[in-house]
Amino acid sequence: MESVLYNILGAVATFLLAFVVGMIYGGLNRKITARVQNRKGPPFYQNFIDAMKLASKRSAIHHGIMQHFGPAFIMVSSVMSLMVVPVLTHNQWFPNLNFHGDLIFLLYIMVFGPLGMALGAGQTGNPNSAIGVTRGLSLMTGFEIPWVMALVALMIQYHTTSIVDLMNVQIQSGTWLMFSSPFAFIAAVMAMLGMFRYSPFDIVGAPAELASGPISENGGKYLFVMMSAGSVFAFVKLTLYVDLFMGGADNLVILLVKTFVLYLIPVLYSLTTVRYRTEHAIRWFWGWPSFFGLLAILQAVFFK
Amino acid sequence: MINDKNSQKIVDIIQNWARQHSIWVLAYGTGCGAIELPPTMTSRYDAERLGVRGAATPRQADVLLITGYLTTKTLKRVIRVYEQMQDPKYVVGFGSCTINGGMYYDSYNTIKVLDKYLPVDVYINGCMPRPEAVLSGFAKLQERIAEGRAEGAKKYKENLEWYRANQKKIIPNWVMPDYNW
Amino acid sequence: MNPVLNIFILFLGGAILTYFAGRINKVLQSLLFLASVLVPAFLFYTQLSIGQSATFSVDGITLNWSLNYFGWLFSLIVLGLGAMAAIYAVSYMKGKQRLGTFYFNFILSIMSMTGILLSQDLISFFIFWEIMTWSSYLMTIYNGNKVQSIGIKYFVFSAIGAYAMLMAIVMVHSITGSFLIKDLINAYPTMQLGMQIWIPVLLLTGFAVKAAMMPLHVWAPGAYSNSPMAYTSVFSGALSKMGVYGMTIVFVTLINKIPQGIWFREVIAWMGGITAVIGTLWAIKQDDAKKLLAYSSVAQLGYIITGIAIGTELALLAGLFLAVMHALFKGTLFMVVGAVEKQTGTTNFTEVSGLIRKMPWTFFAALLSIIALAGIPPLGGFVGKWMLYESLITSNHYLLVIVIFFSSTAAFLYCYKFLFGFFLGQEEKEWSHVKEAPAAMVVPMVILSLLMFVLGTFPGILLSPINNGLQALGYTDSYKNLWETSVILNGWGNHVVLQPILYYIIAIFLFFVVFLTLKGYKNTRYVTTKDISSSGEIPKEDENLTFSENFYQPFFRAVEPVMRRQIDKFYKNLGEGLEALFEFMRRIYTGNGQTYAIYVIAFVVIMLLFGNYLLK
Amino acid sequence: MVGSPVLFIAIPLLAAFLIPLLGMIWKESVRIVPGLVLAYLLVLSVSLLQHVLAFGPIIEIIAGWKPPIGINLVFSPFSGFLVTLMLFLGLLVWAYSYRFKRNVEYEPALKYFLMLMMLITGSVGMTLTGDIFNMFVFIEITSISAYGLTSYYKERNSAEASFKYILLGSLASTFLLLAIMIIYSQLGTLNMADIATKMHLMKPGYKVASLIFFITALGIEAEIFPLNGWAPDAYAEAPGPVGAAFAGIVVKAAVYAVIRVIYTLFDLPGAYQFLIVIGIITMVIAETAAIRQEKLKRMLAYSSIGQMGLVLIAFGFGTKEGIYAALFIMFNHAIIKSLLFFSGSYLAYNSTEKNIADVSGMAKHLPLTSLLFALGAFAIIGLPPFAGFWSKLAVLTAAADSSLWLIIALVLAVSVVELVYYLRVVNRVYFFKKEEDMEPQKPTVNAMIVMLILGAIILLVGFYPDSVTGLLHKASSDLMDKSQYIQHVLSAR
Amino acid sequence: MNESLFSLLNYGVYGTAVILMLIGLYGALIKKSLLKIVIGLSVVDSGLNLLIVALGYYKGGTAPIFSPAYLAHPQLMVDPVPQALVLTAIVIGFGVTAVALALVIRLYRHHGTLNIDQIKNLKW
Repeated sequence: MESVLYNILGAVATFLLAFVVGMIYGGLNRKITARVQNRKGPPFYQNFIDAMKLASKRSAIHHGIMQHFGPAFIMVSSVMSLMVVPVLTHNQWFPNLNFHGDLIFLLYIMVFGPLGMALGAGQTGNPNSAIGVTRGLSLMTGFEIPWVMALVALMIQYHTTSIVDLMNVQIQSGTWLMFSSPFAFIAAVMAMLGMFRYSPFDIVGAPAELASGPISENGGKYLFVMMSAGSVFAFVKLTLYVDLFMGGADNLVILLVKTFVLYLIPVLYSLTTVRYRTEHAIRWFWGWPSFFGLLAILQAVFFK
Repeated sequence: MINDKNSQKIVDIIQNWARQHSIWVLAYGTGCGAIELPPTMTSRYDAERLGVRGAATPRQADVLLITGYLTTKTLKRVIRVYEQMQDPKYVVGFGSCTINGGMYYDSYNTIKVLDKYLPVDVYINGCMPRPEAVLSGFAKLQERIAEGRAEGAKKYKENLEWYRANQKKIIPNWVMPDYNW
Repeated sequence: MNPVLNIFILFLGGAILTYFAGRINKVLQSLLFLASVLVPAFLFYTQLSIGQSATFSVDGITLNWSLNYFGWLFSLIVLGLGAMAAIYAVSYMKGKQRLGTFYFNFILSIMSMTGILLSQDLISFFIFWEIMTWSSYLMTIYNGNKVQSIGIKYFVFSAIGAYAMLMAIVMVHSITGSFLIKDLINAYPTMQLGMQIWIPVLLLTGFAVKAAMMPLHVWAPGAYSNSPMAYTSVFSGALSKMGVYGMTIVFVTLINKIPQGIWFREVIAWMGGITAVIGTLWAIKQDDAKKLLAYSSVAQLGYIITGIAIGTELALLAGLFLAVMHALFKGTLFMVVGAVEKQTGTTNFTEVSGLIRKMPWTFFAALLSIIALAGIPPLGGFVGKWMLYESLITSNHYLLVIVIFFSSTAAFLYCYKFLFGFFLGQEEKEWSHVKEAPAAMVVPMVILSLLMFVLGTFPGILLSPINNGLQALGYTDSYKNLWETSVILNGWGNHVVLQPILYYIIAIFLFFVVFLTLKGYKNTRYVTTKDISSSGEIPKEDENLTFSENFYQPFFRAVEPVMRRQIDKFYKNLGEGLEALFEFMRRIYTGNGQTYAIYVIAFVVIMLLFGNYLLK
Repeated sequence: MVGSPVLFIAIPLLAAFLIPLLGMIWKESVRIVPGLVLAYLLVLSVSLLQHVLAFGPIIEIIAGWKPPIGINLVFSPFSGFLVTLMLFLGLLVWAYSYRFKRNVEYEPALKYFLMLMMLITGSVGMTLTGDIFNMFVFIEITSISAYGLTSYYKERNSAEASFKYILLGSLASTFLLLAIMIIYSQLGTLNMADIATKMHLMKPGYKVASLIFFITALGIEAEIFPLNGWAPDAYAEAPGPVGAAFAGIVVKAAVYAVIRVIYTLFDLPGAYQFLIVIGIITMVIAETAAIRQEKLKRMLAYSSIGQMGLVLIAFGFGTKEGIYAALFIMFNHAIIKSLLFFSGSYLAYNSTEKNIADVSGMAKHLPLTSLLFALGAFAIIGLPPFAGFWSKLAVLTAAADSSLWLIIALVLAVSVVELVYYLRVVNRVYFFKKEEDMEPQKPTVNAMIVMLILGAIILLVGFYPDSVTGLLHKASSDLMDKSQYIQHVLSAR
Repeated sequence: MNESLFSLLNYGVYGTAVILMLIGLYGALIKKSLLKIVIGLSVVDSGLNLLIVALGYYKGGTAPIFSPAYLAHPQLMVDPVPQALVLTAIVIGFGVTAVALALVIRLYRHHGTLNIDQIKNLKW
């Protein structure tokens, strides 16, 4: 019983960590963007203020039950994937529900959230939301291919579908997978660009075209939940990449350094590019990233 | 605990602080004043450092920024947008036209005094107001929010009939759906 | 009398009685229909024990029926789904024409599928197979729409498959001198190579048609969408599984026994993968819910075929698990479409929208089935897909796993389209009169969708029958070996397994959902879907704002080169070419009597010239 | 002994000539008497068949001249089975055509039933006779009555069909006479059994030539491919029941003659392969020609030809299983095709052109007839659990036992074609809109009973094929056993 | 009678029969008129009948009846069977020709022509 209690406490702690880190990263993103654009930019904690403001909105409207469930779904999805991804190696404070085959589980649970949000967006009846959702789902078919190729390459190279096993591999061999499976890493990072949906892949939100797309009818608390879930999710993705390719982290500092370095990739890339059309984005992912994914698989098959 | 008067006060202070520093603006930019917004947002003046940021839809916006004159045609849209926003919400009248009609003071088809139709929290004077003036207007609004005085929405609700009557005078064929907030 | 025969007689008698009862009273007819589906199903599970057999001798052939674990496994699909669909059908078909035909064919389909599962010899297998074919054909054309194109196409493909099977059957008979499946299995490893290849090829052709495998799938979309939905849920859910059933038997008992089987397995597995991709892409393109689900069925069957063709223990478990799950969720989804069709009169996404508040229970069933279809935990589809990926990776099908995964990801697109098209989006005034479907339609859907949840959470309930079934086919005890390879498969309480994790997940899920919903409902205000932020513009009441045309246009711009080629067109051209050839050939009969006389004389002359060689 | 085989020829011939006389007394008798005669003959043949199955074939010697000199009739299980089948069908055809066209004059009815009696007599005689010249005579009787029946309707194109039939029929009789004369001039005998014993004496060239003439002559009647130009026209233009009679009676007799000649008279093994080849050609061309037909009866005619091709293929295997399969197909085809002709005639009753388009939407008005038509279509396609399946299975099994894989594939491919055109018609009957000018016509009671009987047989055989297969097995072993046939005939008292 | 002449005559009979048949076939197959076709068919019949009768004839044979010639040389009696057959065949041929002519009349009434190429309502 006690262990369950500890687990739950640990889960709450993990969630809080993810929330805080994700929010700060979001703020840092805005800050970096501003600095690159030669602005002062908002403070790094601006996202907390925004979140608080959104949470303190007095009134809210909904178009139906799915609009309630949509944010809930994406939150659940984020938290579930957070529970599966090991935050730190061998740390009892951050428990995880790791099991054999959790990579595949993760692949599916990570798309559950967007799908749930899409349902919420659909319920609002705003055409912009639906268009955004179709773009998002289409984009997903794009970046999932190199992403899965990278994962499959790892799986077949190390004969496991477990994240913890992959981390153990790195700990035992002393090399990060990003160096021993470079192609997989490249493919995965390229897929990550799409996962974060920053420019040039910000086709879902697309403020100027779609009025922020799926979330266009969500204000106040709904937007708050979505924002928090997005922050948690960003943390989950970064941590997963760190776990898979950069040997995990022993303590929080290393974790933050590694995740931030990784996070810089989509952030900086987004600053240099402008938005693609959806079909171009999809084809982009089926081009070079998939090629690297294929190389990764070939490497895994022939150079074990 | 939350319902307790004193703690409610503390919560109010925190919330107002958050609202003060996170202003998402929905700009209704039909008038010529909209040209002043880009410089306000970009690197020279950088309103984002104050927490001011554009919002895409009324559902997410805090401030309705009415840049310039409203015609009898556009008033309807503005009213609808305003009513779609979520509490607490503020209106900023931007430029002389919203105050007294400005250079259109004798035009037959513009709205002279915005306050008769929507509860304006802050007016920004000028024709056009420079970005500095805009920033100062936002600062004023933030001040009012922090003090808890920016309650235009409450005023609108209380005096709805008066506002409606004024609005209906301008808009002869009133087909707006009724909102029951 | 033998319970096996009893069941057949009850089915058959019930079918005939039901057909004629319509003359007397519609209610009586419906009751008879329900009785003649449910009573034999009840008898099947109470009176029949494993190994019970019956024989019937006809025309020098002994028809042999017996129940084994493998058949029992599929009987869950057939009779379970059949019973649910029957309850649904009574309400669905209320007020329609030609009820007798519908009920008759429905019962016959269920009977023939049960018969297939019980058959232990090839002839009775074939007989029931054909009864299944024509009863489903009659259902396909039941509506009377496009009978000449869709109906005939379905029947022609079915016939090609069935005749291929028949050819294999007579081949087997000429070699072993017996029609028993047992004898075929025993004799197969010692046959000569040609026969070893031809017999499975022909049998697989037969099964592949029913299982809608890639080059032979073109009948499926039309046939599925043209049948009454109450039947399509059985059609897609159970009837296509007969192909899977046969394929499993062929793979496990025949192909795995010969070294050349590896080629079969690879080819069929890849065909399954391609089927999945093609089915998915075309499903995304459809604007009609029936067509969408039909193509989706094709795609899902692709996964199942891949799993079975791979043939490792895990893959077989995955394939069969997916088969059961597919029966559940696709059965439910077709019922959902039926309910929508019944209530609104159309199934086109571009016409219907925003039904969620009017048909909440239907939406609930649809949502759960879609989640299961998409393979999202904690519903059943995930377990199957998980096993499939695991097995593909462990059996070194690296590219195939990418293909399957792509189709599975793309499946989200049509999943969303289905939910959005019917239930979400603008609530149009046109559909303001729509009400929830009758209880008799809703209850089966909800029961099935809850079953999906149960099976997804406790997959062990289903996996042990599957394991028993595979053992009945002579497979090694895959279940036990799987303890080591994975933990997701366990039943209650054994090992440290997925269940606690799932409880955890469900707990989180419920926490957030309940919390947010309760909190939300207190403080939020409902507004209509007309009240959306549309740049201040006020949509009119009769203005249709729903976005449903060209739903995935960007996606199709991206995949356009793949979609340009259509197998359907190839078959159409082939058929037209053949008919043109036949048209040319019948010009032999010129209509001139003298020409015929000249034919006769020419025949005589030629025969006289060459008769010595021909007749000697 | 219940009766003598000679009654099968004597009574109907007598009846045929008595009908006009009786008609002078009571006009209705021209319609009733044939039925009574056929019923009696059917009872007779059934009882004889039972006797034959128990005690061996009956050889009837006419006028005391013993074989090989005299004319003899052979009522063996094989021929007896066919005779019973023909008489049964004849009775059904009679019952069906009783008042088929309402309010017909006395004169046409008289002709119709008279010629029908002659047709049945000729066919039965062809089957029973043990003498090749006698066979010629019966063929001519059959043909002439068939010409007459074909041209029965004055207002249609029936004369054209009949003329084509005559043109080919005369050629057939010429070639048959030639064949007979070659054999006679070589062997000096006309008795089949006698010819069979002496066949090895004949010179190969004459042997082949006579077989070719036989095949040509009988092939014209049996609708073998290049010789069957008359068939579609005649089927299409003759009255509906007559089409059934052609398919069920005349062609069966002709096929019997072909088979008897090849199996018993000659000892040329190449003839079997020839049968297979010609059967395949016939089947393929006929079935493919049927798919694009616009006219219902023409389509049925081509289908009939195709089935005959299948029968020839099955006979060509030369094994007992092959003969069994062929007989089974003949039986099924007789039953099913009759049902199709019967029900199809009523579906397109008021259409002079008998276009397939004319049967559209008839199911609403003639539900039972349409159902029976659909049943027939399903049965002839070979769908279980109807009768056609078992015969198809039998022929395929027989082919497989002879390792003729290509033929199996071909037969099955042709079956798909067959399926397409039958289903098109059935779909049309059930789901299309009725043509404006088509008046549905309710079948008479007797016609309905006939169709129901046929439908019941289809179902009975489908569910329980043992009801006929025992008989078929005996008949097929009878045909296989050539020496026993010779011995039986030549040792007749 | 002269031996050689007789054998010549004998072959001549066969030849005549064959030629008759060929002429008939020519008429039936090439000529377009229905009447000529019918005539051709009966010419074929005649040729065939002649052939059959000739087959049964012996040199110096007598009629197969109880005539004085038969009583004198019973072994010279010609084979009666072909003659019987020919009788039957003639009768049948007569019947067929009659039916055919009747049909020709009907065809002419129906189509207004006797050209077989134009009587093609039933085809394919």
